Amino acid sequence: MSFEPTIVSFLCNWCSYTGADLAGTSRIKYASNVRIIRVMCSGRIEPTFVIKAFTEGADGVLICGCHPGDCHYHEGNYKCLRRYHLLQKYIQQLGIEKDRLRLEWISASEGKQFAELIDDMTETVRGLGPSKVKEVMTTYT
Amino acid sequence: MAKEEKPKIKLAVYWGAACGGCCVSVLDVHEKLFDVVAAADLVFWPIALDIKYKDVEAMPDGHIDVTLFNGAVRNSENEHLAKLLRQKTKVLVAYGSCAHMGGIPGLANFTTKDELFKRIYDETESTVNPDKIRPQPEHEVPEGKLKLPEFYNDVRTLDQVVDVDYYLPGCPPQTERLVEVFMAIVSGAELPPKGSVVGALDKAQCDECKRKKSDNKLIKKFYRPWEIQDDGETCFLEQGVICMGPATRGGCGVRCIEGNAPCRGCYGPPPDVPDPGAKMMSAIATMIDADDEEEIAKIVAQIDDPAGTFYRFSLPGSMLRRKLT
Amino acid sequence: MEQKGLTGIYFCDDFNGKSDAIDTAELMAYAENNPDAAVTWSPSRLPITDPEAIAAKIKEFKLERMVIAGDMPGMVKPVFARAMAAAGNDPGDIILAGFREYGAVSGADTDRAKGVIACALKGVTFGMAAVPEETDVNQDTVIIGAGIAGIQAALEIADSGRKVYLIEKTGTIGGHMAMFDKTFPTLDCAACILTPKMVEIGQHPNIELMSYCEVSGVSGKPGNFKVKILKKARRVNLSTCIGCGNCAEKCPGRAPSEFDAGISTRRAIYIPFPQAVPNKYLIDADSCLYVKNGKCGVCVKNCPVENCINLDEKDETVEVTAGNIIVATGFQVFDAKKVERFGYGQHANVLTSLEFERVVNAAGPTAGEIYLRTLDKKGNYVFPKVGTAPESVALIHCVGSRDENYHKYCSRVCCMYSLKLAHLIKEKLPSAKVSEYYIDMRAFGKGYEEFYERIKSEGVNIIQGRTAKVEGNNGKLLLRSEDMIEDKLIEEEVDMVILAVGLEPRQDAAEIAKMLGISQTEEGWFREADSKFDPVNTFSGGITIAGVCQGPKDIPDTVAQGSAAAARALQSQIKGKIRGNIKDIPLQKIEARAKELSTLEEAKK
Amino acid sequence: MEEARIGIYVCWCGSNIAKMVDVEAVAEEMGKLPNVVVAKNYKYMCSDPGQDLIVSDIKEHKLNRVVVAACSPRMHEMTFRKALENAGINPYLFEMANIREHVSWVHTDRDKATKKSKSLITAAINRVLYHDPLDKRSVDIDPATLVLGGGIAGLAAALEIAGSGKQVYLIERSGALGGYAAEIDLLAPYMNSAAQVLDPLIEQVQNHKNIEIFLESKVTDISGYVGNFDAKIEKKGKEVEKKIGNIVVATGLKNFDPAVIDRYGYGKLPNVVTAMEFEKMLKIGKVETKTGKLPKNVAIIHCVGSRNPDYHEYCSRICCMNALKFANQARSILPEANIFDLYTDMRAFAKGCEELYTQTSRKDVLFLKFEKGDLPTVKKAAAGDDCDMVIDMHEALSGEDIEVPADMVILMTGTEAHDDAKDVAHLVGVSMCGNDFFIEKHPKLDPVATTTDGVYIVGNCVSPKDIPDSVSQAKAAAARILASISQGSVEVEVTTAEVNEDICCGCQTCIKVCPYTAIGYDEEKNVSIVNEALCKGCGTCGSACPTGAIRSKHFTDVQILSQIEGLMSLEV
Amino acid sequence: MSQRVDPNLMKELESYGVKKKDWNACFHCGNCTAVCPLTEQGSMFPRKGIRSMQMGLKDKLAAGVEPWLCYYCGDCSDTCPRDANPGEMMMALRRWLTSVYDWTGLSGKLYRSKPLHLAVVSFLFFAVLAVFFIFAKIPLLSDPANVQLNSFAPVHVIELADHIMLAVLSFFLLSNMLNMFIKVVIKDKSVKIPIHLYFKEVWLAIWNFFTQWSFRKCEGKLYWFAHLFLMLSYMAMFSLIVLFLGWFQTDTIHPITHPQRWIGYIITAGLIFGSLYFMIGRARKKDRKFKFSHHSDWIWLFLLFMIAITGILIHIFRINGMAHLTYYTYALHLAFEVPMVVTFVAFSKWSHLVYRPLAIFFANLKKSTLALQKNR
Repeated sequence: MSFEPTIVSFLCNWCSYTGADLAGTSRIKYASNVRIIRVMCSGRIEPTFVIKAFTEGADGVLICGCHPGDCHYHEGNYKCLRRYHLLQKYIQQLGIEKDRLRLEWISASEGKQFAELIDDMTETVRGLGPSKVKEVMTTYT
Repeated sequence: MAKEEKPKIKLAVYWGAACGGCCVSVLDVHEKLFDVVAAADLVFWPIALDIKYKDVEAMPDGHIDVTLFNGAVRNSENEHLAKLLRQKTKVLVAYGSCAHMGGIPGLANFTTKDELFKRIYDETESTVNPDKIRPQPEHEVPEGKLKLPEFYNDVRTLDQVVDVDYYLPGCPPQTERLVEVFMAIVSGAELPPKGSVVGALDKAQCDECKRKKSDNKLIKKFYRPWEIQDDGETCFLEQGVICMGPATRGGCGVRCIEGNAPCRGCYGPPPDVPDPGAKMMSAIATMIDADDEEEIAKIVAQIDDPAGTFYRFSLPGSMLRRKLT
Repeated sequence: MEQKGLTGIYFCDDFNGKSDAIDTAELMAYAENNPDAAVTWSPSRLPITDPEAIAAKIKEFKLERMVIAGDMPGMVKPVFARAMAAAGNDPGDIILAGFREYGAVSGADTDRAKGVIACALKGVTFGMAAVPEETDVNQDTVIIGAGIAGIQAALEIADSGRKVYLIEKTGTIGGHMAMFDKTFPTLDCAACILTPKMVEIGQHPNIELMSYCEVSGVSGKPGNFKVKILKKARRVNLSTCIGCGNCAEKCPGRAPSEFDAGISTRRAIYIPFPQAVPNKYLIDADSCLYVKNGKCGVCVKNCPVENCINLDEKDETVEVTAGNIIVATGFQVFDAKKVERFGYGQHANVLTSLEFERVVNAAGPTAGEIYLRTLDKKGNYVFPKVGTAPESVALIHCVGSRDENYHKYCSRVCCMYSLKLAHLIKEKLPSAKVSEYYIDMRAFGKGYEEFYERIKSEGVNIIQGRTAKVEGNNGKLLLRSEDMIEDKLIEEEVDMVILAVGLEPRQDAAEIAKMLGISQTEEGWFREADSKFDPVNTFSGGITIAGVCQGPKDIPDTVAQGSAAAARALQSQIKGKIRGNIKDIPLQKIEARAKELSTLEEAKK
Repeated sequence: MEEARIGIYVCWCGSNIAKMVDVEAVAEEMGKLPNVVVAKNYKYMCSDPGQDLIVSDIKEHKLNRVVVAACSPRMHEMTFRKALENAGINPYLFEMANIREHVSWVHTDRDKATKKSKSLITAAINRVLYHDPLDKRSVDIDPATLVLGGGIAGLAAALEIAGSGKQVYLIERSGALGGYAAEIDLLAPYMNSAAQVLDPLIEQVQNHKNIEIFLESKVTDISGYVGNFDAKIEKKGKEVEKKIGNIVVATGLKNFDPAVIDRYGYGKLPNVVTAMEFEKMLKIGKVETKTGKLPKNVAIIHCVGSRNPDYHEYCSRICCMNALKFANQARSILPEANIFDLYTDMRAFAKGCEELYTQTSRKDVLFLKFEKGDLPTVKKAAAGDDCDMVIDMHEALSGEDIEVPADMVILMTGTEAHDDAKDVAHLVGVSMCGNDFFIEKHPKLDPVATTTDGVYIVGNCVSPKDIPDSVSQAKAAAARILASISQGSVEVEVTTAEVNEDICCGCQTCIKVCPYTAIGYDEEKNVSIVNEALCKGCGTCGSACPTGAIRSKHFTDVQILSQIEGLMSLEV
Repeated sequence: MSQRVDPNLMKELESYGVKKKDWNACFHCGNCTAVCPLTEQGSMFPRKGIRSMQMGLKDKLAAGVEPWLCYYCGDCSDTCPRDANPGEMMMALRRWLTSVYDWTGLSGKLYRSKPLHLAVVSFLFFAVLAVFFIFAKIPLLSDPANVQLNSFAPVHVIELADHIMLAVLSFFLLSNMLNMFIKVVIKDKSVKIPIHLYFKEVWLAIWNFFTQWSFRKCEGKLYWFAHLFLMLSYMAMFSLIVLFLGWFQTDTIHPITHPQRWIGYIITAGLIFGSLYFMIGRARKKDRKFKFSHHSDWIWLFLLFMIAITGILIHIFRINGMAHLTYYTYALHLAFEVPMVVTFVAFSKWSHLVYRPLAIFFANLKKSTLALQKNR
């Protein structure tokens, strides 16, 4: 059996979660590897959550927010974008491949794009193989 | 005298993977040492007293009232002593940043034992080791088996090895804080719940910091401290210098900042923060004054070493406690 | 009146000869018999082109005040201003008696026109004199049309704790805005900002959403209307339908999807679009095989809920009472087939802008990919699931607008939405050649001009010159334009042409106007009471109009009007009183009130 | 905290979920988790019997937390919360797992879908453990409203609100009401008399028992929050304090000063006049040159100060129609004159305006187009020429360089924000865009509200607009205010942020992070304070807080972290 | 140097039939130019012409040939969004241009004054009749079988008169053409036409003249046919009368197979068909291009029609030996012919017969020159 990655995904309520719902109501099929967590705004997503997901064994983490300029709260997604860039740099320093963490903008009408994104990310992460984070962090040598 | 009636408590101090500064900080109590000695018997302190490990092993379990364990756990000796002292001690205190979060030695978790050895035993400019000889944990000599402590791949915090009762943070902890804590224990006051951080405040550094602060925390460019003429008055962050103050417990008396150096975070995170550096990373990133992706990337690039910056004293104690290999 | 000096009245328009117009002769006779008018003139007696001659006449009759009466008397006011000044009078003493301004546009309004004259001669404004009586007001509101204007108005009123009946003709609320991909100039996605509002409507305890319903009759008076509502047979039980969609999966009936502007097909039992509110299915009788032939019933078999689908359901009529009615019926787009030379309907890839909105919409039939339309086996135009992207696209402005042959008015939104579409094409197909052909670039709103500049800088070829024709040419489309700025003739071959169709009043606008007793402009838009200071009120008390049904406008302006209409209703509801119909006030009453006001005015001085 | 007793309900949604997810197995397995007291599956959880099931279980099993695994919470979260409320427990002790839109409808492998459902539900259980009961809150609204600006928008807003019997304080800095509309004679496109409509309006306002007018006054300070503002009004040196619930900002615009554009010769050539100056000439019926002659050639130049990056990049929206009005009026008052209209794009977009454009051109008005950025130049005519000035321009529609004779040049000056717009913005707490216009809460769907609740911006202080659009906006703001004051109170967001003052160190990182200015700083305590009346609950501040002192209610760190743990607990 | 805008030109143009409601309606959308099948890169009309009219760019207008390139199909007017009637404006511009080329100023007077034109026509009409009345001798003993037309109007006399008229009118026409050449080509400093191109292009011009090939691009083949047939018939008639009158006007009645007979019939048919087609069109006013008629249009069509009718009558009377009627009709025939030729050929509508091919010739010359320059 091929490796099935687990991807934890943080979605903002107004655009991305709605977009994921639209994929559902439109019955667009995509990989079942994603686990969605809803937050009100991508501005709520902080590095701790992402790190937590990795240490709990996630093979990939996906953050989705409204497109720039579309934020329901005006600018939360920009805050998210800033954190994402710093976080990327940090996780790479610790040897986590950059493709394991992704930030994408998904609008409420982009159900199909969401599905494609999940498929794409699942394949990318599958290609990277299982994440060693949980194992390394819990085993002392 | 009532004081005399009270039995002296038994105190131990141990030095793990650390610089020794913590032990010095204990000595820094100066004349207060007399008060300490008046109240406590030092039963184990390798730096000051000649008491053998065997002596400790010989103590009954729970014999020692308080152990101040400083330094991280780096090798088998540290681990052995941590476990031994735990067994013999009623209240085990992780003393100083290294025992608390891993401290500066913890930065070794960015690399591996093999890489370290390679550098130390092969590559440093002063090294001549053509045979690439490595320290051997065990060596047979006519006198018998010689043992060296085994060097571990990971640097660990004390609580990653044994159960810890209290944490007293700082690099080193402020001596006044130590005295306060010690006196509290001696006086028999009700102790805080197990696992608490003692000798530090719940509030972060900014609470004590006297620099002028405003809400104007928008950063267009990050400066290393030497890149900027500090005005000595304004909040470091507002000048673009990364200061760990807001994400670091107070209690040290904002000594670094008073000395016009930004806080590096040795006192560890405030309560309820699951990961010490992540919060500060989040805060710092939020302050970046740009919405354009490219510009953001450019500003972020000015932070050369985020992990080293935000986890300088706390890498082993953080969620991503070491580099993947 | 003596101390005020003599007043002359000038009739600058002569409506005689136009059918259904006000009888100018009758009005002039009325003025001549009015003791306040010292002299009555018209162009036949005194030409309007010579200010000096008018000045001489003013002097001759020792006039101190002039009333200019007519359809739009302001047009000639300056000539009188000059004449008055030349005659040594104060040009401020010119009073306009504009019939159109007060809604007197046809022979039926002659009495109102007389009222306007009477007030002007007294030196008071019609609006002050013609104040209808106030009556008690029912706290409920009926809103007709649940596009963004209706939604906005409904939420405003419902949020104040009052009941709203929101009546929507189609199966879902959202109107045209729900069909759009992005909105100019901020480019935020329409669904992202609209669907939360729609959900709010669906869940609001004070809003009774009546989708798939039509107003069939209105009676009663301001403050207490009785509104008859036709509940069209939905054939699916709104309260038990769980929106699972099993019914539609096997449904054999097909019809063009209204929501996709006809570029895709839907089943006979359908949900207008995935985010529809209410998110429940309905059966379109025209395409349902059971309704047509009496047999099928596949949907009933597949429905997991018992008795949810009732194929034999009949229309029914209910009646509600309301104190206020807000009309927000919106618009329809111009039928591009009327402009034959653009080849719409003849060439697969000549699309209307509304169709293209659906193409470029991520939730549309192509999932937001821009493909060329092809022919399917049955010879219908279809968008393939996977197809070829156009290499060049041309957008043609002012289709059906600013044209004496179709609609004279400007549709206000086409310039901007065309720029937006150009941007979306460039975004999705960066290498595509995109041209826009326009007459005047009307980028007037906040951030619009900046948006225009941005689109220009994105490499869209923006050409001033209306395209004259589009012809098929070996599968491509050849269009011909004059680039007036570059002074050259453009014969461009493109893969796709998008026609920026204008907005026009809905087909049933006249019917609604008649039912509600409100008037329409020549073009068919609903007429507001005062074009400037009361853009949402009508001459009928308790009835307000909002959004595009009053005239073309963009989303923010529509939203503002939706709220403004709500304000009118709220004001009366909070006060508990509402003004009646202006049109019902008898002339004598207006005359008397004008006299009273002018006496008061005198007394004040 | 009392021991958690959780009820789990897995919905079939007919076959929608059940077809792809083994709901029975899921319910059974979930029932084994700690703290779970009841675990059931049912055909339609959202149906009345489904909800009744939850209610009776809560009562019977003393449940204090509920998880429903069904469709998207966007669909039915409200439904189930209501059910909890009916059963007598706090509606926020509830969590939904979306196993329809995010599982059964999008996946094809039943085993995987079932497994994913389990982890989503486990996550929900983990999360709900840390849910706190939250209460709906509202703040009282003071029924009085402050209207800043006595122009047409301010008047309209004041009348609309006062008309319902509510108190309005109308502040006007000048000595008279009416603003720019009072200086205008006729209004495009229907050429009705401004005064004839405005005067009665002003009279109504002046005589309205519910409107208190402050002329030659200004507001010096505003504090408080929605429903409860305190305003300090300075009237001729005296200060008055008023309590108000809402604020309408209708401070309007000012006209662009064309003297800065050298090429138009304003201030140097006597017969170059601004639109407002020409308006005055029309009003008194004397359209004459400075030497008292009737001009034979009248030229109107559009876009003066607008659509030009050197001055203002934006379009001033109203000048085109004003220019057409002038052309008409000039034709009427000067039947013999040549009238030239120098424009860039004719923006006749509003109702009746294209028609006015047609009508105007029918009156022998010659329209000449110059291109954006290629402006005409006005200069004195040579001695002996039969006109006073000539305008050099490149006429874009003919491609010719031409000169236009003129005896009078009317500059259609654009509009711009008041110099003190910044002060006003600061006073009421609204933001400004680059052009010093105020920023609306949402440019599309909320064009009159601002990010500060209770503060509305209308008319030309938001962006240039004509009278009907200004009036619509004023009334829109009035609607919002009327709705809230007729309720007496306004509900505020439940899931707001809150500051733990024992932790907050006063670093003030959070303050600028908030788009709603909901966070303030208490200097005495050295802590940040969240004004929950303003907070919308986005949670961005919680993430930005470096000390963890800010908690985003219902989206706390611990809730999300344990949700993550739950999500991953079934993974190997 | 920039030109001064002059709105007064419009007043002048209005007297040539431009309607105020047309010229000031145009808001420059460019539709007319783009819809016109005859416009091409470098020769764009009607919009630019209208612009020059509105702005009063007299010199530019006078130097332009575009109005002549238009055959007035009416597409532009039909599709004009402001109902500005660009086609009609082109028509009026052609009238104005005719008067611009005409240095005598007569043309302008005829165009601008219907009474004057009618007066001139009437004067010439009666003058011709008077000449016949005074000088013509009606053969007393007329033989019904042998109508002696050549005795009544001796061929050589008529021919002489023809030649005199030809010389005089040719002088005017040629000088006007030269005037046009100067205005269009010489004064246009932007294009320097190499001499050899004149020879090259002239053939195309002649081809165009006889076929009106470019006209075929316009819609309405019947319109093209009527126009061409009328023109060719007229040209044939013209050459017969001026060059071969001796052959054409014989007292011998040739058999029907004789070319003189059938050529005459074809010509007459062309004239009748053409003038009727246009007259009916103008009377019905249904077609866009016939909606508005200038007095010159009507006078010209009427004269042409009468010439053809009287021509037929002469023939009928002559064959039937009705001598008197033949003579009177002949006089009438000339009385219609002379004013037509005198007022229209050099000074009014009919001069477009030369101006249009010349304009096409000039336009092509410029085009070829530009092409040459570009290639270089």
